[in-house]
Parts: sequence; structure tokens; C-alpha cells
Amino acid sequence: MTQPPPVLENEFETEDIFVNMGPQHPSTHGVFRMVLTIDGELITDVTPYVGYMHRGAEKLCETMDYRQGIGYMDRTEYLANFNAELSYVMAVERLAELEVPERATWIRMILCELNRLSSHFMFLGAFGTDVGVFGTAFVYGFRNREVIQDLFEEITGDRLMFAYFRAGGLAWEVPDNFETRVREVLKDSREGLRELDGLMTQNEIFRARTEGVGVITAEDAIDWGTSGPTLRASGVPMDIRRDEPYLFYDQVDFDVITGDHGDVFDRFYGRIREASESIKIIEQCLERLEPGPIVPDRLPRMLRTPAGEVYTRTEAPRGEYGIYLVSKGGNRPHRLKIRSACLSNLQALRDMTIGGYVADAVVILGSLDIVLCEVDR
Amino acid sequence: MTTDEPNGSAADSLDDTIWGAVDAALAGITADPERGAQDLIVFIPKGELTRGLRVLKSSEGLSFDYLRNLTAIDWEEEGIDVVYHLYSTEHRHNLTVKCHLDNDDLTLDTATTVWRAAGWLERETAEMFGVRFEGHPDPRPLLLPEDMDDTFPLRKDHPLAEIEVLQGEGIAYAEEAFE
Amino acid sequence: MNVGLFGIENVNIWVDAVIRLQLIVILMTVVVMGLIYGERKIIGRFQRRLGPMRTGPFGILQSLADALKLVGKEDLRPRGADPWVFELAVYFVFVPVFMAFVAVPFAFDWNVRVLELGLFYVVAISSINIVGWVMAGWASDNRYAMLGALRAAAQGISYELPLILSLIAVSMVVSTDAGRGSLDLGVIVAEQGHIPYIVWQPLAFAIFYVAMLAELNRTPFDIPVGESEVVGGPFVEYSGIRWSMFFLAEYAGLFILSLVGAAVFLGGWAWPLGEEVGPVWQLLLTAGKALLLIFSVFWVRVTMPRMRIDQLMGFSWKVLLPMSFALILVNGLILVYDWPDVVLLASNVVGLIALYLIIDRGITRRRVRPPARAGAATTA
Amino acid sequence: MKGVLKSLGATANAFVRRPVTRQYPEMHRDLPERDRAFPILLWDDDIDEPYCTGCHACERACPVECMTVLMKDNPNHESVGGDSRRRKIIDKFWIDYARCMRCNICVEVCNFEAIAMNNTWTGHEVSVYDRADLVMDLPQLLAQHRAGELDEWVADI
Repeated sequence: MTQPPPVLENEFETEDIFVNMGPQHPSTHGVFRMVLTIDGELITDVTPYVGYMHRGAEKLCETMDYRQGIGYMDRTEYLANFNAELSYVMAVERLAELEVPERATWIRMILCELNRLSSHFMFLGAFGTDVGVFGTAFVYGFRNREVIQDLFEEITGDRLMFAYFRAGGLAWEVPDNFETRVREVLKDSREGLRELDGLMTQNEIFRARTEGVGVITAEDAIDWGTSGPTLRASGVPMDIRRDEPYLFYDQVDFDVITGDHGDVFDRFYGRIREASESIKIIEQCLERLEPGPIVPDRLPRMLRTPAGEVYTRTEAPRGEYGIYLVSKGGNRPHRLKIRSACLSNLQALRDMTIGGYVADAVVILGSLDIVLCEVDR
Repeated sequence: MTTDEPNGSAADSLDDTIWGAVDAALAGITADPERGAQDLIVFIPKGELTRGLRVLKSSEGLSFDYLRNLTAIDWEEEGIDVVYHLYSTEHRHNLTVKCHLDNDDLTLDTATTVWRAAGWLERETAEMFGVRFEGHPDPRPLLLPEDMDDTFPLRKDHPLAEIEVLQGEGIAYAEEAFE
Repeated sequence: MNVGLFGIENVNIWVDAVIRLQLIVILMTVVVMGLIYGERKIIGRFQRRLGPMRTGPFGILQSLADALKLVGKEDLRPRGADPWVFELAVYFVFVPVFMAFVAVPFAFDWNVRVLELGLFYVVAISSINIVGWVMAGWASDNRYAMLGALRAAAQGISYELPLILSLIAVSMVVSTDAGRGSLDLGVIVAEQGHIPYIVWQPLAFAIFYVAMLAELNRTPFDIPVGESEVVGGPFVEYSGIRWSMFFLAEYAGLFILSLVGAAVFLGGWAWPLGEEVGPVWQLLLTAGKALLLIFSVFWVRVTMPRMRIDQLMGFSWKVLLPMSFALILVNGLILVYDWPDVVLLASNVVGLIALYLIIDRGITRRRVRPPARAGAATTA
Repeated sequence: MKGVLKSLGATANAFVRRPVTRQYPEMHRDLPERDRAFPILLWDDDIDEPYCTGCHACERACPVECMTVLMKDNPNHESVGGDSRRRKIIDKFWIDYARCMRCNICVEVCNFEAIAMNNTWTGHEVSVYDRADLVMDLPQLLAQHRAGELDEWVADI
């Protein structure tokens, strides 16, 4: 007679698996590591680790005079260099009480919005890869971005590290054919946006992968300090360009794009629509652009600021890029703090990811559009 | 602690700021206003800070629900200021809150109980300046190596490393030339 | 026992087999190299790039250079790997694909062996490679590899069923001299006559096509090897010649399933207008039809995002499988009552419309997306 | 399903259009005239000597300290029978291209318009096997302009 099999309470001993995603992983957008605790394909916990790119940009800038710091701003936010430079020079200008000529302001605005466009193209491409389009979105996005980078190269002389803004204005005058070139680029970008939009937005598989994934509510988004498209996707209409206008943003007409659901799709689609808004803004700027000086009449050779402090923030493509500048007087900052949009956005990653699938983690991280250089500084 | 000491005329120039509302909300909490280049700055002493921040967040007319930025300033022998940049998504106004810490007691209650956004920012401030945030839920270093708990890179007494190599034969030549 | 080979009478059956298998090996290698080159060129073109251009004119020698490089690379094995399983896994993937070529017809009476159960044989043999995938993933001592292997197993089993059922549905209604139904690939091609089965059985073709993509781990069903998630899946620890054998098997599998698809649904070597053509033309027609399928696979690959595992499984078990069962049922009725082919077409079209609606409503509208903020305005 | 078809249409549209690839080493893009590669020194053709006097202005302004400058008395000065008005002239000059961040500050601070950013393709293609090869000395820095490879605009900015 055979015994009946014993009834086991736990027939299998199960345990969660830890998976190290990063620092070297195709979809961590740089050197970022998150330790996923997974139960099968479901994520039960996420621990993000940053700091692999920490170079001490803040400390470096504290040892340099105001002009030398501009180049380092480029290197913290290498996809939206103009926005980063703008925050910095605005902080210096406000402390030193420099008046920026009108033409320089308009050009700055055009360049910042073009930079937003190029950054969003980069996002659309990289996000396509995260969702699993075999490089197509990436190549399309990059091609459109290259057109804009070409224009930047013609203006500033460099494709990536522009170092073009100066406290008080611009480093040098834009080329003569600036306006026509910008219009050409805008035409191309509009086509490129349509192409990427057609490739992804309405695709059922794409929507199935992004809708309802990585949801963050408005209250949580505010509490975590997220900003930019990530915050706006949750339905919070916070846009520094409109709330606290800098440059001449109060003189142009544009919409603040918000989403309804705070999920990955809203963050994606919000960026597509934001890019169209940028095109709109640039066109208005081009109409207002008039000849004139690009630096103030009296600009000291060595810029010195009185003691004081200022916190300037600009709406960079990824959110609020802030510079907190404290001066004790003299030609260099006493303390320079870079408020990174991605750092705050990344904090919310854990909330968004838990409960999702492994594949969702990749998509959610992609939808935050992080730049690790900016997070780690 | 900035070099701009609030002077007697400061109170007059605060009229166009939100100081009135802040002052009313912070009843019972010591708060010194100062007019910054951009935003209103309020100094709150260490012991009352968390309470003050919570009041600022929850008070009806202010509702500073968004923590923009949190950092510290090293004033060398004068101690360290911890700075909070607050924003209200509802009313769209800004406020800078500062808290002064003396060098011999660099501890402060955490603000993560008020805004979760403070989590990583406090971790960064802690590792960079050596400020200890009491009650922080996850006090590991953020950007620096996990065992690096004795050096505080953003303090002014922490020197920047010398650039180690000069250019090519230049250094040899330079030394020769200046002898 | 002697058979005829290329017009030569009385060749020993073993010699014949060896020669034919040798031809298959050469064909497979050359075709795979061509496919890899072709894929890179075509995908490049879809992305407005040039693709490989450096080795040889228009980069034509790129695959050869890659193969040489892979052969020359060190064969690494992680220390924690299970040595036997790790090294045997390659063969479990490679051999079945190779064996499946035995029954595939390239032209009239041109294959290694005519098997009466040819379709059954091909489908059965080519599903063994899932074992190899799981072995590779398990033995690699790598969590990504294991995730990928488990995904591969789940996906392979789920899509095996609709794939087979859709092929069975066709083979049920093949009219032969001895009545309806045959599993002989040669017979299926020969009896399609002037109108290929894709016309009569579009739904079966749609199911076959989707299941084929899944079986081959091609986008949008490439989750076992999903580059951005599990970094290459079960093969992440393989290198050099072993990795290239996986690669070879992958593309050979693509070629085989395309050939089967071309034979069963597109009429194989038959000219659509019904003329009898010579063996060279037959070969070209078979290859052309298979390449058409392969091209569409590449096209889908550059366009589609990857599905998630739950959606993938749901699509198989909730949509494709019931539909293919329904197809079998209807075809069974047609078989029993000997209804005309038009009924076949009608039922398939109804099924296709249902499939379209299910995809349209099911995938996109299933999720509930709660608002992030009560009463949020779209633009403020 | 409509969206899937639309996506397929988007890629098909790309398939029939011309590729945009440039085969880089064979096909060079025209560089814009204010393209900014690495800094080089300019050569005064009238007097046949460098413009640079070795005043250390750029060295001090460089954010990354990639320059080393040494000056000397000009052997070609008017006072010693030469035809140059430069009392001091550059003796040795090193720029470490591996460290240079191409910020253009050295060009801006130069009082003699003696330094400029290279705007030719040679300035971009500086891949070497040894980092020490990226430390450029005076003859290397002057070679570009002496050979007349630079565009005219360089001294303007």
C-alpha cells in the first residue's frame, strides 16, 4: 500500500530575485543603476542608485570666475545646454544687475526653444528604443536633432558644448542668414515631429505599452518635487515660462501642455505637443527680432558681483533647472547649487515602478527622460 | 547668515512681498525676514524649523506644497545655512527659508516629513556638508561612495585637488626657467 | 536500396542523403548570410541609412566578415555556468532547425525527402529549439538570461498552438484525389492550383503570420531577447562561434517558417496564373514568395514596439487560440459536408473582421486610466 | 489596428526616400565658418613671427588650465635691429588638447588676436594612440595658420 503524498504547506520555496539594472544596461540612459526586486515578472521593489557621474561641477564653479563657469553648465545638462547656460548667466546678471539688450534676449529665447526641440527629439528617439522599436525611432529622432544641432554649430561653432551665452548677452552675433536658417530648421522639425508622431502615437501596441503605466497622481508628483513634462502630465499646469516669466516669455503666446492621467503616454505625448508649442514660440520670436546690440554698452572685462544671493530657475526640457548663486562679492561664486530637474523626477521613480512589470520599469525610466550628467553633476 | 544684515529699513521694503501673510501664518515661531534679490527670505531658528515648514505648507493662504530646492551654504567659521526654496503651485509664489547651524552642532530635523521631495536633496546635503538630518528615512550617501562619511567635499575647507600633470615637457622647462 | 538524384539513376540511398544534406548545409549558411546582409540593408533603408557599406562593394561581404570575426573570437563560459548544459544548449537550438529543412519543398519533387507527414514533421521539429533556449538561459548563471529563457518558454508554448492550428486548418481542407486533407507539403502546394490559400483562408494566414513572428522572437514579440529589457536574453553570456550558431539558427528558422508559409499559403512554386513552369522558375518562385514574407517580417521589425509579457500571453490565449479553434471547427464542417470554398472565404472574412475589432478595442481600450487630478483641465 | 497600419506607413514612407547618411572619411561636410575645434596660434606674415607675445592672459583665463605659456625677449625687436614692434614674444607654448574644453575664452581674452579656434577638419581629427601626443607645442600650434589653411573670419571674433 502506498502512502498518500504528504500535504505540504509550501510546496515550493520561493524567493524574490534581485536584478541589477545598470550601471551598464542598454536602457538606463547613462550610468544609472536600479536594483529591481522581482517576483516573476512583477516588480516588488526598486532601489535607484545615482552618483556614477558625479564630477563636482558645483565645487569647480566655485573656484572659477563667472565666465569660466559657463562651459561647465554645458556639461551638466548636455541635451539642453542653452537652457542650462541661460539659468547660470541669468543668475549672474541678476546679481551683477546687468541689463541684457533686447536682441540678445530674443536670440536667447529662440535658441532655448530650439534646444528644447532638439532635446525632445532626442527623447522621442530614445523612448522609442525603450518601448522596443528597433532603432527606427532613435534614428528618426536623431536625424531631426542633427538638423538643429547643425544650426547650433553654425551659430556657436560647436555641436554640443556651445558656451555661447555670456553674462550680459551673447558671445558674438549670429550669422546673417540666421532667420532663414531657423525657418528652414523649423520646417524640417515640423515634418520630423509628424513622422515620429505617425510612427508611435497611434500605434495600438505602443499605447498598450504606455497607457496606464507608471501613473503618478498630481499630489504625489508635487510632493516628490517633480517638474517639467513629468509634472504637467499629471495635470499640474506648472510652467515657469508662464508662471514666472523670464526672457520675453510674457510677450509670446503659447499653451502650457498638461496631461490628464499622469502615465507614461501622457508624458510622451505631452512632449510631442510641447515641441509644437516651441515651434510656435520660435516663430513669434523671429517676427520680433530686430537688429541691435547683443551685449550691454558697458561690460567690465572682469565681471564682479556684489554680495547677495539669487535663485534663478528656467523651464528646461526636463523640468526646472535652477541655479542658486550665493556671492560674497568678487569675481567668483561663494556657493553655486544646481537644482537638477532629473534628480527630483528620479525620486518619484520608485513610486511609479512598484507593481509594474520588468518591461514597464524600462519604459517608465525612459519616460522621465533623465540625463545622468544633470542628476549627478 | 549672509553678509547682508537685515537693517532697519528692511521692514518697509517688505510691503510688496508676501511677508505679511507669512508673518501671520508663522505666529508663535521666530522668523526674521529679509529681502533677497528675488524672493523673500525668512530665517527660522533650528528648533522651530520643521514646525515652521509644516505651517508654511498647510496654511491656507500660503500652501507651499512644492519644495524646489534644498541645499546648504558653508560660511566657514560662522557655521552652515540650510536653505529651502519653497513654491506654491496654487498661488505661484516663492519663499526662501533659511536655518542657521553652528559648526559644533550640525544636526537638523528632517523635512522629509513635510515634503518627500526633501529625501534625496537632504541626502546630498548631508554627504556634501556633513549636516545630519535627524529622522531621515534613508540616510545613505547619494552621490558619493557609501563609505565616504568623513570628508565633505562642498565645505570650503575641503580643497580642490591640484591638477596633477602639467603640459608635456612644459613643466620641466618651466621649473628650469623660473629657477 | 537506390534512388535517383538529379537525373542520375541508382544512387545509394545513403550517398544520396549525405549529398542532399550537404547541399542543405551550404544552402542554409549562404541563405542566412544573405538574410543577415539583406536585413541590415533593408532596415537601414527603412531608417534612411545606408546599412553596411565598408566591406566589399556596398558592404556585400559584411556577413562573411562578421562570421570570420565570430569564429575567431574566444569561446567564453561564465564560471558559474553549468558546463554541459551551457555547451549543449547550442545544439538543441541549431540541430532542429537544420533538421526541419529535410521536409521543406523547394520545387516540384525537390527536397531532401518527401514525407507524407511533412507539415507535421516541420512543425514538430522546429518547436524543439525552445528546450535549447531554456537550457541556455538556465545554464548561463545570469539573471537576465534566465528571465529571457522563461519568457521564451512561455511565449514559445503559447504561440506554438495557434501556429499549428492555423496550418492544420489549411491542411484539413486540401482537396486531393483521395478526398480532403493532407499533411504532405508537396501535395499541399500542388493542390492549391491557381488560387493560393491566402485568398481562401486569410484568417488562417493572419494567425499563422502573427504566430510565426512570435515563434521567431521577432518584434513585436521579441521579449525573450528584448534588447532594452533583458539585454539579449538567453544568449547574453554566449560569445564567438556558439553565439553565431544561435544567430544562424534564428535566421534559418526564419527562412524555414517563411518557406512553409510560402508553401502552405502562397502556393509555393506554383505560378499564380496556373501555368506550369520549369524547375528553375519554380525555385525562384518559392524563394521569391518566401522572401516576400521575410521582407514583411523585417518591415514589421523596424516599425513595431515590443509587447509586454502579459499582453503577449493574453493575445495568444484569449484571441489567437479561440479564433484558430473556431477556424478548425468551421473547416471541419466544410470538410464533413463538402461545402464549396466560398464558404471557407466567407467564414474567414468574418473571422478577420472579428480579429480586427478585437485588436482595435481589446488592446487599446482595456486599460482604465484614472485621472491624475480631479477635474483636471487639458490646457490651462 | 489603424495605428499599426499608420506606423507601417510611416516606415514605408522612409523606405522610399533617399538615405541621409554621409560616408564620413570620404565625404566631409562643409564646416560652418565659425566652427570651433581646438585653439591654435596665428602667424604674423608681415613680420614673419607669431602674434603671440606670451602675456599669459589666456593661460590665466583657461577654466581647465590646459595651457602653459613661456615668453622671451624678442630677438627681432626694433631695439636690437629687427623689424618687429613686439618687445616680448612667445618662447614656448603648450596646449593639452586632451584637457581643453573648447570654450573660446582664450580667444576672447587675447589682447593681440594671437589665438583662434581652428575651423578646419584637421582641427577635429585628433585621435591618437597616446595622450601625450595631444599636448601640442608651439610649432604644431602655428602650423595650421602658417600653411594658410584657416578661413579669414578667425581673427574677427
